[in-house]
Parts: sequence; C-alpha cells; structure tokens
Amino acid sequence: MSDIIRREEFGEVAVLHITSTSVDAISAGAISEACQDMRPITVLDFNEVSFINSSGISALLKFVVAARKSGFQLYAMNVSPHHQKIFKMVEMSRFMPTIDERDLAAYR
Amino acid sequence: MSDIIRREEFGEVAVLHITSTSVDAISAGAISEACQDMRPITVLDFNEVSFINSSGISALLKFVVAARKSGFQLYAMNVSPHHQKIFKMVEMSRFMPTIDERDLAAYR
Amino acid sequence: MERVELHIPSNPIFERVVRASAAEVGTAFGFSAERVEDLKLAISEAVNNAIEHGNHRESGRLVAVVFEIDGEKLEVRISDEGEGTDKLDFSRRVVDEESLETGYLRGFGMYLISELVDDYEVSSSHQGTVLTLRLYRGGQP
Amino acid sequence: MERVELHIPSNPIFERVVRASAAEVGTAFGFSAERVEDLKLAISEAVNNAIEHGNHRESGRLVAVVFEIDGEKLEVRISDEGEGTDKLDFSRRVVDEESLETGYLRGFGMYLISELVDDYEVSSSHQGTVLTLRLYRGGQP
Ligand SMILES: Nc1ncnc2c1ncn2[C@@H]1O[C@H](COP(=O)(O)OP(=O)(O)O)[C@@H](O)[C@H]1O
Ligand SMILES: Nc1ncnc2c1ncn2[C@@H]1O[C@H](COP(=O)(O)OP(=O)(O)O)[C@@H](O)[C@H]1O
Repeated sequence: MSDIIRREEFGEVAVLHITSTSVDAISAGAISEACQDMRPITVLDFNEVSFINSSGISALLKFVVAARKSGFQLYAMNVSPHHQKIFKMVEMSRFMPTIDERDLAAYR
Repeated sequence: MSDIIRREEFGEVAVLHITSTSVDAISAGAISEACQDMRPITVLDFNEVSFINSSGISALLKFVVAARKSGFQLYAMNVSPHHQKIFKMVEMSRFMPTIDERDLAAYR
Repeated sequence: MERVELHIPSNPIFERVVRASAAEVGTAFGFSAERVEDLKLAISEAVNNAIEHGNHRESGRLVAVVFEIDGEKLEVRISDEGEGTDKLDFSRRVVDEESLETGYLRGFGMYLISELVDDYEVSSSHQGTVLTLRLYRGGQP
Repeated sequence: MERVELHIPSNPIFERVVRASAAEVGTAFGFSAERVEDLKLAISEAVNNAIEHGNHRESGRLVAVVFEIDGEKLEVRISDEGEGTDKLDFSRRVVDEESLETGYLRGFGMYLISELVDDYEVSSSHQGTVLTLRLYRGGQP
C-alpha cells in the first residue's frame, strides 16, 4: 500500500489519514487506490492536507462511489474552512459529511 | 513596536519571538528595530522561522553589535538544523550561541 | 504595474511551481490567507487544463502564466499552445447521484474558477487558449 | 530536459516568488528537505544580488531565473539587466570582531552560494550578469 495514506482500523471503522499536503493531479492516483479497501465506516482525515483541487476531488469521489456500492458510510474529518467551502460549492459535503474526532471516539 | 516580534520579559530576560516565517530582505528592517530595546539577557526565538538569508543575517547581527555595546548576553532558541548549519558557516554561532528552552526556565 | 511571468513544460508536477508562485504573488498583493487559497485553486485548475486539454501533456509545449498587479487589480493570464477549443463551459457543476452512477467524476474545474475569481475571460484560437482571471483587492469592483 | 522560466521585476518582494518556485522545483527534482533549503537559500542570495547590485532595484529591469532539469543535474541561471561587474568574490566571509566593530554586517551572499551548490559559474558583461548554479541529485558528480 502507498505511504500517502496512513491507515488506522478499529472495529467497523477505518480512518485513512492523508499524509500528502496536496490532494492534486500528482497525488490523486495513490490516494484513490485506498478506496479499494474500505470498512463499513470509513473516515478520510484531512488534517495534514493544505490543498485540494478538482483532480483531488475526482480522487475523493472514488471513495463516494465505492461507499455507495458497498452500502458503507463515508466521512471527512479535519476539513479546513477553505476546503469546507469548496466541498459545499461542488456539493461534495452531501455525500461525504464531516465527522468530529470526538464523535469517532465512541467507536473505539 | 512592530508585530513581527512578539516580546516576552521576565527579570533580566527578554525573549523576542520572531513571528515572520521569513527573515529576509522584506522582514529584516522590522526585525532589527527590536535591537534598540534589549535586556541583559536577550533571546531570539526562531521557532516560527522557516527561512533566513543573508539579509536576515545582517539584521540579526545588529543584535550582536547592540549586545556587545551594552555588555548583554544574546542567545538563539529553536534554531532548525538547517539554520544551525548556516549559522556555523558564517560563524554566527560564536556570537549568538543557542540556548535551550529548558535552560531559560531557570530565569523565570 | 508589476508583472511576474512563468513558463512551465506540460507536466503536472510543475503546476505545483505555479501554485507556489501564485501564493506568494497573492500574499504580496495583500490578499488574506483565504483569498490566497481561492487564487491558488483557480490558477491550479486553469494550469491543469492548459497542460491536459490544451497541450495534451506534450512536454515540449509550454504553459505561460503572467501575473499583473495593477493598482487594485490582480490579473492572471494562463496560456497554452493547444489547438484551441469552443467548448469552455463555466456553468454550475456539482456532485449528483447521476454522475456517481455513471462514474463521471470530473468537470468541476471551470465552474470552480468562475466561483473563485471576480471576473474571467477566455480567448481561444488555433494558436491556443488564453484564460484571463481577474481579482480585486477589495473584491468585485 | 525540462525547463521552468521565471521573470520578476526588481522588487525584493518577488524574490519570495522565486524562492517558492525553487522549493517546488527542488522537490520535483527529488531533493531531500535539507537540500531544498540549500537550493532556496542559494537562489535567494543570487536573486537579491541581481535585484540590488545588478538592477539597482529599478523595477523596469527584470530578473530572469531559468531552472533546467537535465537527468541528474539541476541547473539554475539567474540573470539581471545591470551593467555587469568584475568584482564577484565567492571567498570565505564569516562574522568576526572586526566587522562587528566597524558595523560592516553584509557580504555573506556569494560565500553562502559557493558553499551551498555543487558548482557555479559567473559571466558578466555590459548587458548584465548571469550566475549559473549547478546541483546534482547525488551531490557533486
Ligand atoms: N485550455 C484548454 N484547452 C482546451 N480545452 C479546454 C481547456 N480548458 C478546459 N477545456 C475544456 O473544458 C472542459 C471542462 O474543463 P474542467 O471544468 O476543468 O473539467 P475537466 O478538466 O475535469 O474535464 C474540459 O474537459 C475541456 O474539454
Ligand atoms: N548581480 C550582480 N551584479 C553586480 N554586482 C554584484 C552582483 N552580485 C553580486 N555583486 C557584487 O558582489 C558583492 C558581494 O555580494 P554578496 O556576497 O551577496 O554580499 P552583499 O550583497 O551583502 O554585498 C556585492 O556587494 C556586489 O558588489
């Protein structure tokens, strides 16, 4: 597995920490690979992400597609205000709502 | 006073936290202004600094000159390994040795 | 007027060079951190399109980016050496059930640009496409 | 070979644009974080000299920076539109008691460049000065 995603699992949950600061044309391929191995609750952690463009959004949508196919739940965590704005613009937030680190703790 | 330096004082000590990420031609003037108001022990904190060039070094040397004139002690704190290398190259470290945050605690 | 000019080969890795420059130009212009992010994203979209759809990733073809600071206005022109196009569509494009079903997960770039800048203009010919983005210091003039 | 080209006015604020570009070019080239810092600093010194000593901060005169990635070599050429000079001195220059006494606190730029790059070359004429810096992926070849 690529080291662009640091993976953490507990119970039904997989937290995928994106370690690339840019989710762009260069990192998109390696990031979206991880959509082949999701859990019933999958959380993408954007804590280390400072830039996302539409190539990145396409990569993230692969997780949305995969989650819908498997009936899994997909969440985003630690999304910066700027990226929240962008996710709203393209209505990404409808398909990948944000979750709080605290709420996640309940599953541990 | 410029807000490029966040100043902290206790007893004989002034800690000057440089808040600009770049100590360069642009920020040099505002940084070196603070050399007019030093204390017997003055510490420059580079924690937030990610870049220093020779214009920045000139600005820092004004603190060295001022400290020598007043018989004050001047220290550098939180200097990145890269900047330690540069300070050694120009033998800056001889005139502005590094101090540990811990050692500073003794003065509080 | 102050002008910064950049030329990169049509390799997406160099879009990051333009983006980093854009961040510094935007900061020098006096933009807030949030507005700098808007600028970076708009330019990133335009440059990736120039690389991909304009120059078809042929690294011999260049993408030119010109930043012009003129008083309250920051103008950015992104040009490619492609064959030009007449189907530039800046209309609203959001994620919906249909595109998720069909797997068409792209097409957000131009829409994002239109949302992020104060105004924009396209000119396209057989010599290539030029996208002009304008942003004003205090927002739309 | 891949080539990135930048042109800035002779205003030190735009040295930050070059520096940000240099960081991305160095990273794309495969340099470690530490080597990227070396590259940024060397280019920063060269660009500030071109702005100040070459172009005398006349914003009408441009500074050109060309990055060329050629296999294992990264070559960077920094050119100004000054009158040229014959006193480029890359010799060792360190802080000492004497300069602190006299208050001459400058003159570290060229020495730093010489320490930070693998090799360098100067050519200067009445059309201006070109400084060529070369860095190799694995260090000096
Ligand atoms: N510089 C360009 N040259 C030619 N065609 C372009 C250019 N920029 C955009 N286009 C066209 O506009 C379309 C929409 O672009 P965009 O909204 O960025 O989405 P995407 O790049 O994901 O297709 C592209 O698919 C392409 O057909
Ligand atoms: N591009 C240039 N054009 C003309 N003179 C230059 C140029 N670059 C450097 N020099 C000369 O070399 C000297 C040393 O430069 P440097 O070591 O960077 O120190 P400083 O810039 O602090 O003087 C400068 O003072 C200047 O006389």
